[in-house]
Parts: sequence; structure tokens; C-alpha cells
Amino acid sequence: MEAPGPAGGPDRRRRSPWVREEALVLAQDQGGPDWFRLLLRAPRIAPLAWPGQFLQVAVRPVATGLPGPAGAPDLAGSDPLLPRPLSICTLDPEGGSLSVVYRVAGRGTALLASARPGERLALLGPLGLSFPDPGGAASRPLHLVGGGLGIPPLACAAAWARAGGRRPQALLGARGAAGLAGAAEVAACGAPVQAVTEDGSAGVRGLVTDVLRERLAPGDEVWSCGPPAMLAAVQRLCAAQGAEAWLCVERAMACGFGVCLGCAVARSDGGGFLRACVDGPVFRAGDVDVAEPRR
Amino acid sequence: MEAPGPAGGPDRRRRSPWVREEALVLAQDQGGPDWFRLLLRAPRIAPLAWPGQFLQVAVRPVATGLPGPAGAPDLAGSDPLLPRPLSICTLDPEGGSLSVVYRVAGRGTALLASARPGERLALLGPLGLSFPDPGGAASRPLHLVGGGLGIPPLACAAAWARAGGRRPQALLGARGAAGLAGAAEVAACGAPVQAVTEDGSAGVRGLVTDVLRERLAPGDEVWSCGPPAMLAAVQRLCAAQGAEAWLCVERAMACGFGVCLGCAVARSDGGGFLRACVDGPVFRAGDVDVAEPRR
Amino acid sequence: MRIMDGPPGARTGAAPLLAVDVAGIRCANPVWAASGCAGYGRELAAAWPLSALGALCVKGTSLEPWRGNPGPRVAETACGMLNAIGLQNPGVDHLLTRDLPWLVRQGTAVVVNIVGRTIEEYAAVARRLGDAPAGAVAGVELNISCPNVREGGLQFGADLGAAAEVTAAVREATSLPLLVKLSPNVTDVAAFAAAVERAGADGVSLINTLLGMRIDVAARRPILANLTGGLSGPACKPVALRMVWEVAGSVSIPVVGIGGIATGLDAAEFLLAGASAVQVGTAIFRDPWAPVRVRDELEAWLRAQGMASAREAVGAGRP
Amino acid sequence: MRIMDGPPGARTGAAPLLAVDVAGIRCANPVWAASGCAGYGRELAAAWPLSALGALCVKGTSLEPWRGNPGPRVAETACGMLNAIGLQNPGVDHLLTRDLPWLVRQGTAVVVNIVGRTIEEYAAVARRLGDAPAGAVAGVELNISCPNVREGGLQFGADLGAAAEVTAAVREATSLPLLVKLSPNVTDVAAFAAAVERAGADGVSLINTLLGMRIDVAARRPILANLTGGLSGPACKPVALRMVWEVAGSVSIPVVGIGGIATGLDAAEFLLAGASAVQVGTAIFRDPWAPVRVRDELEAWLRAQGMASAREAVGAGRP
Ligand SMILES: Cc1cc2nc3c(=O)[nH]c(=O)nc-3n(C[C@H](O)[C@H](O)[C@H](O)COP(=O)(O)OP(=O)(O)OC[C@H]3O[C@@H](n4cnc5c(N)ncnc54)[C@H](O)[C@@H]3O)c2cc1C
Ligand SMILES: Cc1cc2nc3c(=O)[nH]c(=O)nc-3n(C[C@H](O)[C@H](O)[C@H](O)COP(=O)(O)OP(=O)(O)OC[C@H]3O[C@@H](n4cnc5c(N)ncnc54)[C@H](O)[C@@H]3O)c2cc1C
Ligand SMILES: Cc1cc2nc3c(=O)[nH]c(=O)nc-3n(C[C@H](O)[C@H](O)[C@H](O)COP(=O)(O)O)c2cc1C
Ligand SMILES: Cc1cc2nc3c(=O)[nH]c(=O)nc-3n(C[C@H](O)[C@H](O)[C@H](O)COP(=O)(O)O)c2cc1C
Ligand code: FES
Ligand code: FES
Repeated sequence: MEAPGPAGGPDRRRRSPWVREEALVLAQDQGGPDWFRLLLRAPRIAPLAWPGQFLQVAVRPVATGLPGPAGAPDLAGSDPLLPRPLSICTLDPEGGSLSVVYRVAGRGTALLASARPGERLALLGPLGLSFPDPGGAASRPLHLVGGGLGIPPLACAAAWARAGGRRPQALLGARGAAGLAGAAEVAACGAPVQAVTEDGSAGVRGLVTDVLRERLAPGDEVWSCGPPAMLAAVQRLCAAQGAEAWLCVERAMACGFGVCLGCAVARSDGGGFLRACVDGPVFRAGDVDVAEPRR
Repeated sequence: MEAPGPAGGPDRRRRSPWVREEALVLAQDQGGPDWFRLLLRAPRIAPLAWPGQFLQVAVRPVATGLPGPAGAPDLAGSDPLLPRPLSICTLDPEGGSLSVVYRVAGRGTALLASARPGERLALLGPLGLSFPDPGGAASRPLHLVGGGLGIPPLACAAAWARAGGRRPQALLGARGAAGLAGAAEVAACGAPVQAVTEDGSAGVRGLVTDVLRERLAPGDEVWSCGPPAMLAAVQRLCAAQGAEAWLCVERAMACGFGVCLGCAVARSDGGGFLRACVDGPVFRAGDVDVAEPRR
Repeated sequence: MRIMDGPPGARTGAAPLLAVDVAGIRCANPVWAASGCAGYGRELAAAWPLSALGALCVKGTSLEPWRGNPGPRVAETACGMLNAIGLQNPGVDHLLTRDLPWLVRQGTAVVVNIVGRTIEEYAAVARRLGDAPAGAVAGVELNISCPNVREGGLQFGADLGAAAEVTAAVREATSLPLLVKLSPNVTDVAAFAAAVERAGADGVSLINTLLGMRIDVAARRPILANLTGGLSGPACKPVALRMVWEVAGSVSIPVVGIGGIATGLDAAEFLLAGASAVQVGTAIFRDPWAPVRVRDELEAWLRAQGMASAREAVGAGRP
Repeated sequence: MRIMDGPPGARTGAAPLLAVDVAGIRCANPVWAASGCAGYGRELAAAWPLSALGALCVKGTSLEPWRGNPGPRVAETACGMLNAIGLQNPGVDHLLTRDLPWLVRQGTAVVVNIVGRTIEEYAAVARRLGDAPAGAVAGVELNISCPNVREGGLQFGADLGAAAEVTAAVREATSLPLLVKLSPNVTDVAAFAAAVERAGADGVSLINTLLGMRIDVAARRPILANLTGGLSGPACKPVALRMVWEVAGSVSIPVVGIGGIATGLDAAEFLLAGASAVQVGTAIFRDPWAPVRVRDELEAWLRAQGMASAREAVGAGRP
């Protein structure tokens, strides 16, 4: 199956060949009460990657140098069984490194948080479709709208947009200041950041869509990533304003590269399901129903 | 159920209360192509332990300091599910440390081999019945007969015997010199070592029982640990010579403390099964049928 | 965490939150030790007071002593293990004269898991339990689901008629609360639950182990001397939970959930699915303190959920 | 390790060690990709040449396109996972016109896993496969064991009569080699194998997933939108191996072993138990190269054992 045909303009999202790489942990630090930054040397994957794409990360370090019994390559074991999908936050293709910023949501990410510099983590990537190529429309306003752990991918997205001659503006929301995971990276990547917090502990008090509503003009472009309710609100707002929106949609995944059909995202036209992992995770807002049915 | 009654003299084996302890890895080094020495600080367990007893060792380090999600204490996961039984090799009750010497036999021991100083391993122990108290018979010859990975427990056994006024002699066998895991520890614990190897690469060529046959006199005492075939040969020899033999018997285990009945050792009187973990692992030779039915 | 050391009553005062009544078995809390995973309690009592348990299900107990299977009897699998103990036990007389009096003094509810080769044997064991002092045996768990014996296991647990028949016979033989322990190795576990309910069971417990195998590729033969064994541990939890869900939705007697429970949240899943209590089995081998930990974690979860009692959680995950 | 890039024939010359014929399906090696875990091969072909596979079982294919279930469709469990995809697929016409021609060019044997709501639908899909160019479809795998659809799954796989009937109907509809994929969610899997053998199956493949569940304790409801799902991965391997052992000992048609295979030694266990080939499913999600790795590790094991061919290992673990 191929990516859905563009409905409203050319499809400027990029896909990459994916590879497996045992990436070296360069650094890991805790950025907030429940989130971490992990910097990885991944010289095979980093040059292939585009903002908006993600990695499948094995949460246990590769067991290298163990005196393993012959024929038992799977020393690390199969618990947790599946890798965890994490978006690329910052990207240094020339330097061959990249970072992810993640929340400790459960056991997998908790184990990941124990990875130490010098250890190696098995990655698969870069996976999925990127944000649309930002080039060739220098003057067109681009809003990067992120919520919670949807903020991190907007960092490399900002850098890409800047490199493409755009002047992206970031609107980043969270419950409170401590939840603005990746906001510093977004700013460092060249997008002026307006923080929006529900408790007012950073930036303005409210929801990102409150601020977006004031800023948005017809014809503007929006790249957004965050919880389903936020994406749905962005979708409605952009539709009402005649803005073009691209949404990065997260779903529970098994494979991450298109074979299991686990990551179903409902098509907005009622025509069944798309795969978040290869038909997205970045979708044109009009193509999908972002609200996950159950959670 | 209690330990089987003595059949041929008082039962001088010791049992200990067992505790759980997160032991600190002090050192780990590779002693041969497929075996390792692991030195642990275990100040709760070491003072309780007697030679011949064993530990249940969780092969993955305790995941300490992880930002775990509330209510999910089992971050390390359940693969491998079970701890691995390992005999105590050297013992320093006052210093609160002990060592184990183990062969990388499969995945569990391979993972254990990756434990690094500073990490903590969960132990349960000391488990099972010890060798018989060696005191009070200073002049009675005591032969320590070990084969392969049955050698390690004879180290602390030698020290105990020396402390009890005995002059233990060790006969340690392996296929070749590289397999004499723990032989150095036995010697360091005060028992003169005669190595016996099948290929003649260390000590005399042959089987330990060949040498034992020459040395053994009626009334002697033998403590032996090793593969089932060796134990059976020692058992026959001692019976024929009228020597008293104590055998340390290994069986695949689940719990290690007596509740699962997984570690069945056939009673020699046909009266069903004993448990290697609590009725042994050290048995009076006459009480059990050491040949494991299947492997 | 301080482990309680008084009788269950002492705790009931302090934490009525956890008290449950399951098919007439009154327990200080809904966390039990599973049969075959706690022996007769003596070894665990060295680590913590048995009164911390909701109930202790003793090893499957037969009329006469049973030898059990030759070894190897256990083998590890991915997140699980196989066992083929073969119901080794010293018989019901040994239980009545040696273990039960001691157990009663520990202050935990004792549930006797009973096995037999024939319906008559099952009934005879149940009848013998009538010789125990009143209150010493809190309930009977009729094990028709051991996959590791030729007779007296799945021969009853995988045949609807036989399951009903043996239940009715044991019902006749005892007035104690009667749980029937169901096998997961069947097409329709709810049908078995319904059959034993009709035959007089006061409750059902499930699951016993899933029949499985491992092969030693070097030796080129099955690892267990018995060839096959029963799979237990976290690996089987999803199957156990689904079966508890199915059964709880189709019978009106209480359900005791078993299978891979190792944490308080595992226990919570089973309660939400409709179990009135749970049993901790294989987790004990990994951590002898597991039942106490599960109980404490479950209690913490109930409090965090703002629930006034464990009963409130039972079935609360059902639509 | 260099992944071969010629057609299977190329390898057959180099390594006849691995070549097998399973129920009339000729394969370069006994390691297949399991249905639903490799899509239609396109994604994996980006990583390694599909000709490295013994065969590729495509996603369950129906007469018309099927939507599948709403999400969440997957959830992890201890050493396993649950899925409730609901057989989403674009239908047999799409397969015949779009995927099959491409697949044939990749040089791997294509086994079409077929599903239907009724016996007629199953037969119709099988009949439509007759429209494919000769040799394009190597075999049919009749899926009567999907636990995640109301119709067309266990309704056939858990009823002996229905299993035989649908097998006979598909047998009528196609002359291609016919495997029937059995469900583990039954009391007596060997009886199903015997029934479909009598009804004309050329082989059986097993297991499909074990029906399981997970509950989200915070949300207090099952994680999967479908409530229950199928358990796959290493957790289910002991059950799968036991069933393969039982079936291989009771039918005379070949058996394809499936369930939790992630290494060459896992594959060896299934061969020793009596499987003529194996399928790798869930392991692909963890490692897209898993089938190639399993093949290479199996080859290394066969050589280390001094075996002259994979066939020599088949059943060699049986007494
Ligand atoms: C394409 C994609 C990109 C992502 N990028 C990021 C990122 O950059 N930073 C970040 O913190 N998280 C990101 N996520 C979410 C992240 O994958 C999950 O938080 C993680 O898998 C949880 O794993 P766990 O083992 O810690 O928790 P689990 O114990 O598996 O689950 C904990 C909680 O997370 C939920 N969950 C599980 N899987 C997913 C999933 N795939 N998506 C959403 N929720 C899930 C579960 O429902 C559960 O409530 C991304 C997800 C996708 C699909
Ligand atoms: C009381 C006792 C004391 C022991 N002391 C030592 C010791 O001091 N040093 C040492 O090297 N080993 C010792 N062992 C053996 C050790 O426990 C096993 O080698 C270990 O459990 C293998 O685990 P694994 O995960 O590496 O291998 P697995 O993958 O589990 O198995 C690898 C091989 O080891 C065999 N095996 C598994 N469990 C046991 C067992 N309990 N006993 C014997 N073989 C087993 C398996 O059949 C298999 O062939 C002892 C065993 C017991 C019961
Ligand atoms: C070693 C062992 C012995 C068992 N013996 C019995 C038994 O005697 N009677 C019984 O009904 N169940 C027995 N079982 C089954 C357990 O009680 C329980 O139903 C099963 O193991 C699943 O729970 P778990 O995953 O928590 O262990 C035994 C299980 C194991 C592992
Ligand atoms: C996501 C997923 C989708 C599946 N889809 C199908 C299917 O369409 N048809 C089928 O016969 N089996 C299907 N299966 C079952 C597998 O083919 C296989 O029988 C099962 O997963 C056990 O093998 P494993 O443990 O190697 O995955 C599916 C399994 C998974 C995990
Ligand atoms: S996660 Fe497998 S298809 Fe998307
Ligand atoms: S290992 Fe459990 S009783 Fe011995």
C-alpha cells in the first residue's frame, strides 16, 4: 500500500529507507519530573532522517560482549517484547547524531531511562512520513503547535523550516512549566516559542488553541503534534480558518514499519483505516479522524 | 516436611534461616573459557551461611533508581523468570562477603556474566543443608572430591574442615586444565589439591575416582560434588570401601526453598522423592539415587 | 512496610478495605497463595506470617500419598515455566494430622486442594476433611485440571459430564465451601463453569496451567521427563484474564482469578475482570514475599482509586 | 552474513541442506513468514530479498475488502503481545492484481492465507486463486482460527464439523496444496487435525493465537477496543510446541509449526517435535530480519548436529 494521495495540494512529506543500527548512547539527562533527553550517535540513521519521522527503540541496551551460548542470540530476552516508537527531537545529519525526548509512561520508557552513556541501543529507523518539505514558500506563515510529548518532534521541524527559508513560530502547551518537554530544543532550533500552560506556570495561561485562534490566518500552514484532543481542536480550527494543517498522530504500535496493521488511524472519508507508522505519523489534517476511539 | 532422618550416624548438616538481600557486586572476573568468579558483598547472608549451601541468584541486576511508574515494581521484568541456584564458593562471614564460581551454561548465566561492580543482584539464601559439621574427628581422613562446576563449593568446605581441625585433601577433576573452575580457591582454602584431568593437561590423567580408589580407606569421609556420573561412581566406591560419603546433588529448580517440589531426587529406598533444595543439596550417599533419570 | 503478625481479625479492624467473602470463605484480603506453590505453608512461614494471606491453598491432596513424576520436573520458558510435578503429596491423613493443626495456628484460612484418580477417591478426600475440627478447613478446591497426571486431572477437567459428576459427588461429600478449579485447556471454559455451578459448586477458580512443552535441542528430546508440563507465570496471564472475564460474565457464583499474578496491578486486572479474589502461584518462586507484596500493592491501588473496598473493584472493568 | 539475492533455485544449489517440500509446497528452506506479520511482503523486501524465505504467508485475504477492527488493536504482554486487527485486508482481487504479480517477481513461494464469513466465501476466495498464473500461488492456508472476528474465525476453528466442512469446500474449490491453520483455543487440537486431514487437507499449520486479554487498570476497561485479542510471541511457544507435538504424532500429513519462534533453536525445537517447516510471526515486529536470522541459525544448528538435511531433523526429538 502506498501513502494516501494528496487531497488539497502536493504531498511534500518525505519517506526514507529504514535501517537497523546499534546506536551509542552519548548522553542522557532528566529534563523534568517525568521526562528525559537521550542523545544518540546513529551515523547510519541520522543522515537518512527527516523531521516528523520516528524511531523504534529497543528499551534494553544491546547485550554486547557477553559470553553467550552458541545459537542463543537473543540474550537480552523478549520482555519487553516490542520496541517503543519515539519521535526524533533534534537531528545532526552531518555529525551523525540525534536525540529523542520522552516521558516515562510505563515500564518500557522507565527501562530506557536507565540507559547509560557508552551503552548501545538497537534502533530501527527513520520510520514513517516526515512533515511536508517546508521549502519554496518563504513568506508563508508556519505555526508549530505542540502539546506535551508532542513538542519534541517540532525541534528538528523548526530547524528544517528555517533551513528552507521559513520563519516558523512555535506555540507549545502543557499542563504546567515542568511539562514543556523539548521546548528549549524548539527554541534552540530557531523558532520563537510562545509557551502556553493550563496552570499559567509558564507563558500564557490557557490552551495552545486559544492562542493559535488569534494568530491563524487563512492560507497559513500548521504542523502539530500532541494529544488527540489537541489535534482535533487544531484540525477544527484550521478547517474553519482555511489553513493547511499537518498532524503528527500517535498510536500504539507493534512493528512500526507497516506489516502488522496494529496502528490503525481512521480515514476521515469512512474508507477504513490508515497505518500511523507508514501512512503517517504525519497526516494531512483532512485525511484522518485523529480521535482515537478508545483511549 | 523435615530433612530425612540420619541412616548411619548423626546428621551433622546445618540449615540456616534464609533471607533476601540485594548484594553488591564487588568484582567479577573470567576464570576460564566459559566460567566466571563473582565476588559479592552480602552482609546479611554471609554470616548465616555454611559450606555446601547455595544461593538463588537473580541474573539481572536490580533496577535501582529508575523513575518507575507507581505500582509497577517489577521493572526488571520476568525474563528470565527464575533465579539460578549457585553454590557458595568462598565465604567471609566476618567481612560479609562471599563468592560464586559458575559456568556460562545458558542464557541466565550469560546475563549474570554481564553484572558489573557496583550493580546489585538480588539473592535468596543461604539455602539447603550444608556439608556435615567437620569438627570433632581431627584425625579422620576427609577427601574433597569435585568435578567441573562441582569444585567451587569445596573451597569454603575446605576452609571449614581446616577450622574444625581436619586436614582435608582435595581431588579435583575436569576434562582439561581450563575446566578446573575453583581449584585455586580450594587450594587457597587450605586443602592440598590433586588435579585430575581426562586429557592430562593438568595433574594426573584420568578420572577423580581412579585416584580416589587408591587413596580411600575404610572409615574415611568423602564430600563430593560434581556431575551425576561422577557422584554415582563416588557413591559406589565409598560403599565398597566402607567410607562415609556426602554428595552435593544438583537438580533443575524453581523455588529453591522447598515449596514447588520441582527438584526431585529419588530416595534410594524407593520411597519416593526428596527435594534437592531443602532435603539437600548435600545428601548422605546412601539415602539417594544420584543419577538423574533423564539428563 | 511492616508485615502484620496478629490473626486476620486484627487486620480486619485496621483494613476492612481488603476483607472479602468468597463463596463462603471469609478472608482478610483477596490475595491467596495458589495450590502447589506454597506447599503446606511451613517454608513461607519462615519468611512472613501466613496470616498475611487471604487464604492458603495447600498442595493437591489425595487419599493416599502420591509419588509424583520423575525429574526433570521443571523448565523455564519465556516469562513462564513448565512443571510436571505429578501431584506428589503425602496424602490427606498426613495433612489432617501433621500440617492442618499447625496451619490453623498460623491464623490463615486454609483451602484444601483435592485430587483423586476416580470420583470415589475425590469424594473420599472431601469426606475425610469432615474429620478436621470445625473451622480448620475454610474451603475445598476441587482440582480437576492438573495436566500432569494420567488419571484425575484433565480426564475430569476436559469433559463436561465428568466435571459435573465429580463436582456433584464432592458436593455430596462435604458441606464446606466448594470451589472447582478449572482447566484452561478447553474450548469453552464458561461451559465448564456453568456445568459445575449447576452441579453444586459455590465458586470456581481459574486457571490451572496451560499444557505446554520444551525440547532440549542438544539432547533432542523433551526437557521434562513427563514430556509435557503445565505453563504458569506471567506468560499465561492474558489467557487467564480472558477466561476469568468470560466466566465471570456467565455464572453467578464467585470467581477466583489465577495465572501469572506477580504485582498488585495484575491482581487489580483480575478483580476488574470480575474475580472476587486472586491466587499468587509461580511469582512465589521468584520472590517468596510476592503474596504479601501483591496484597500491599493492591491495597495501595484501591486507595489511589478511591475505592472503599476490594469488593468495589470486582467486575468494575466490565462494560 | 551476506543475504542471498538470487532466486530460491540459486540457493538450492548451494544449500540443499535446507530445502523442504511441505504438502506439495516446494521451499528453499523451512522458514516461512507467518500470515499477518509480513503484510504482502513489500515492507520487508526493503530490508532483505524475499527469496530468502521458504515461503511467505500473506495477510488473511477475503473475497471483498475487510475494514478490520477499531483501535487500539495491539497491546504488549509478558514476552508476548495481543492483537485484534480483525483481518483488515484489501480483498482477493487486490491481491491478484496488485500484490501477487509483484510477489512472484521476488522469487519466494507465496502461500495465500484465506478467510471468509461463510463456507461459500472461503470457497470463493480459493476459487479466485485459480485465476492466478500457474505457479504464482504455491499454496493455500485456510485460516479457521482467527480469534478476532465474529464470523469466519473460531466459529469454524472450534467446531469439528464446521472445520471439516469448510476444509472440504475449499478442497473442492482449489487444486493447490491446502494447509489448514488450526486454533489453539480448543480442547483437542489433534482431533481437529484429524478432521481436516480426512476432509482433504494436505497439511496443517498451527498455532494461531491464543485468545487473551489485558485490562487498563487506570481506565478500568480492556485495553483493546475489541476487548479480547490473540496472544502471540515467545509467551505462547510452549503451548504451540506441545500442540505441534500432539498433532504430528496423530496425523500423517505434514505440520507447519508456528508460535513464538524467534531463533534458530526455537525453529529446531519445532522440527524435532515433528514440524516440516516453521513460520516466524511476531518476532518480525521486534526484528524485521528475524526470518533470515532464524534460517541462518537453523542452518548452523543442523550443521553442528551433523545433519544432512532439514528433513532429518523433522520428528527427531520424538521417542
Ligand atoms: C510515532 C510515535 C512517536 C512517539 N514519539 C514520542 C516522543 O517523542 N516522546 C514520548 O514521550 N512519547 C512518544 N510516543 C509515545 C511512546 O511511544 C509511548 O509513551 C511509549 O511507547 C510507552 O511505552 P512504555 O513501555 O513506557 O509504557 P507502556 O507501559 O507500554 O504504556 C504506558 C502508557 O502509554 C500508552 N501507550 C503505549 N503505547 C503507546 C503509543 N505508541 N502511543 C501512545 N501511547 C502509548 C499506554 O496506553 C499506556 O497508557 C510516540 C508514539 C508514537 C506512535
Ligand atoms: C544447588 C545447586 C548448586 C549449583 N551450583 C553451581 C555452581 O556453583 N556453579 C555452576 O556453574 N553451576 C551451579 N549449578 C548449576 C546452575 O544452576 C545451572 O548451570 C544454571 O542454572 C544454568 O542456568 P542458565 O540460564 O545459564 O542455563 P539454562 O539455559 O537454564 O540451561 C542451560 C543448561 O543447564 C541445565 N540446567 C538448568 N538448570 C540446571 C540446574 N539447576 N542444575 C543443573 N543443570 C541445570 C539445563 O538443562 C541446560 O542444559 C548449581 C545447581 C544447583 C541446583
Ligand atoms: C510447581 C507447580 C505446582 C502446582 N501444583 C498444583 C496443585 O497441586 N494443584 C493445583 O490445583 N494447581 C497446581 N498448580 C497450578 C497453580 O496453582 C496455578 O493454578 C497455576 O500455576 C497458574 O498460576 P501462576 O501463574 O500464578 O503460577 C501448580 C503450579 C506449579 C507451577
Ligand atoms: C498482528 C498479527 C496479525 C495476524 N494476522 C493473521 C492473519 O491474517 N491470518 C492468520 O492466519 N494468522 C494471523 N496471525 C497469527 C500469526 O500468523 C501466527 O499464527 C501467530 O501470531 C503465532 O505466531 P508468532 O508467535 O510467531 O507470532 C496474526 C498475528 C499477529 C500478531
Ligand atoms: S505499527 Fe505495524 S503497521 Fe503500523
Ligand atoms: S526447587 Fe522448589 S522444592 Fe526444591
